[in-house]
Amino acid sequence: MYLHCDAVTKYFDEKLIFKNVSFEASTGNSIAIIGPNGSGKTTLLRILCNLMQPTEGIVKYKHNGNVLLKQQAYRYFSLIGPYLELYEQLTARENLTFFAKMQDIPNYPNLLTRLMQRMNLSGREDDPVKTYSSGMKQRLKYVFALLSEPKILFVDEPRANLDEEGIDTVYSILTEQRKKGILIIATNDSEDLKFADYKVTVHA
Amino acid sequence: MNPVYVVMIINLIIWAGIFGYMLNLSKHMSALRKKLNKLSDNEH
Amino acid sequence: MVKKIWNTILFVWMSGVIVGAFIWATQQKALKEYTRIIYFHVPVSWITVLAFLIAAVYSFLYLKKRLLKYDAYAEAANQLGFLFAVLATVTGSIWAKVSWGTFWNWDPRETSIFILLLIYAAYFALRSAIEEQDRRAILSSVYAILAFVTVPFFVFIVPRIYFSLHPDPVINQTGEVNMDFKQRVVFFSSLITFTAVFVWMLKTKFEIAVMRLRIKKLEREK
Amino acid sequence: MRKAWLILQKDIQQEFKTRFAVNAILLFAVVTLTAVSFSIGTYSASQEILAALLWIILFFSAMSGLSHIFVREEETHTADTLKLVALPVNVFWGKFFFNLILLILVEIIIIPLYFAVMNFVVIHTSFFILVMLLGSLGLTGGGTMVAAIISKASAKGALFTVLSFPILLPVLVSAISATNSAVGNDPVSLTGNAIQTMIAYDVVIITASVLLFDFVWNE
Repeated sequence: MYLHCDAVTKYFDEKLIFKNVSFEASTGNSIAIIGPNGSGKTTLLRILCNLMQPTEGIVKYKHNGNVLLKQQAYRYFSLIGPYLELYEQLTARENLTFFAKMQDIPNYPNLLTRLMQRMNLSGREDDPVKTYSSGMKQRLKYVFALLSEPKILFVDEPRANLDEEGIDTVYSILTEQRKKGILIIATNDSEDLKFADYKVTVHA
Repeated sequence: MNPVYVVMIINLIIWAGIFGYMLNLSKHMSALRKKLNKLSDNEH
Repeated sequence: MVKKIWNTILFVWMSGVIVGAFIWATQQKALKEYTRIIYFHVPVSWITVLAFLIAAVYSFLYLKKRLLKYDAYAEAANQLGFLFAVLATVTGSIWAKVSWGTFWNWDPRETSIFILLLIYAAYFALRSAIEEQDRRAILSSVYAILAFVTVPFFVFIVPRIYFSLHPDPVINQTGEVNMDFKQRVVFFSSLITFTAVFVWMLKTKFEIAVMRLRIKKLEREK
Repeated sequence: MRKAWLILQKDIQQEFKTRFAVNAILLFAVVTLTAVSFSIGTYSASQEILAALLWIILFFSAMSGLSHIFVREEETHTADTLKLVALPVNVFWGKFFFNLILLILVEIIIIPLYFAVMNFVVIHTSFFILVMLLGSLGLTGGGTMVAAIISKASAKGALFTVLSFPILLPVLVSAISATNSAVGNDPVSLTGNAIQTMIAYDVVIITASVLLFDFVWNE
């Protein structure tokens, strides 16, 4: 797996968010996107995930040497971020079953149980997401993201809303992801930066 | 009312509409041109 | 210089059409003096449709090429279209009052122009409700195209369902046969004049749009 | 298409928990029906007027409920999550069928009520059902697409009706004239035309929506 971000520039109308952000990453790499608040870390992540168009520049994905089209690329990555919510009225199981089926994940019930256990959420599968605390929601987002066993994992603020124990689990996940795929985190936390091979700074 | 006046009124409305609009446009345009000149002057 | 010559020609031509319409052209028996309205009212209505078409084309181009310029062009065409639609509606309404007795009676063509007015108004309402310009450009382009594909249906339904009071069928029952030579000359020259005036206005609007975009670009480079 | 079915299932599941859209659209339909019924009162309106009123009630009910499906995704910030797992075309079909089911459900409840309260008599029943079906397809097709557009704008509610009306007018007008034939008011020749127009409209609006949806969803 290979990700190439070439001279990406984003404007919101006349306001420059960032200019000429370039980097590349292949399996085994991890990258931290850093920058002060409001510098556009989240915007960059959204552009990398095809959720938003850059004003200039391109984002390219390659798998086994082939360039992936937009409609293929989304199978290979997952995103965890504060703006990415699950369906509040549905239970965790309903949510995850829906997403698993949408992504054609074989054998998802097993995977689901395992991930729920790992994120310390077992027993809460059949509660609606709206009854979860914010920390639990964050952990549930990890379950959602890992369900598709992504080649690239994008994480916006890995530690958001988590307690000590949660952070430990998340760190172990990040370590694993870094070994078997590409890990990209947006953060300002020096602790998180340990997971990064190198840093990309965004600023206007 | 004499029909020819009706026709004239209609004609007048059309041309007044078009010219009024164009007048407004040209005013707008000169304002923009001024602004553009000022901006490109600042460049150098 | 070339522009000045063109403007002079256009002006002379325009005056010629007006004079021709009032003095030279013969009157239709059924319509008497009101024949003359056709030379002004019909071209204005035609331009309403033309502007709508141009706007749809530029909207399509925007979605293809993603250049903000095209979106600005589509907006400009729609603004002019709205102006001409208002002119056509007002003049048509006066005509309707003096010849049929009411300002408005949902005659097929009145219905069509009214729908175009609605679409134009909806288009601007949509634009004003979206802040970010890329998003505004995409959504309003999609809306313009969506409206464009539904408009032809009125050509089929409306005339079949409602009875028309409009004199065009009276004049054009078998094509343009019922217009005599003088009328035809004036009518088509007028059509050409109005189209030329429209093109000129559109070009000016485009120029303004390009200038606006350049100002924005310069401002953001600072 | 299987994915579209999954999205439809998900939306129905979600709808079952809150019943927001169903309640909104159904209550709206009942309220308008009551208002119409009261205002006509003991006067007997002609079947022609009743046919038009029926479609006006259905149109405004649709306007009150059909946008919910996209507005909800945007407002709960789940649209991005859905974008990460689904192709636009599947999203469109899922939402389209949800709205279609919603509208038909409302029709099943409102139309018998309308017959009962308004003294509305349909002579050609199967023809009437065909008209309702074609009309609903058109309303849903255009309505779903406009809903997708307005879910990304501000002042969503007011905008939805304003934007939908000119686009839905052809199908509305043909549906009214076809319903007129169904109550035995119009010569048969007119019937064919209205039905043809509706079929053509449904095909065109749904095709255009499928082609354009990509731009709106992944804007």
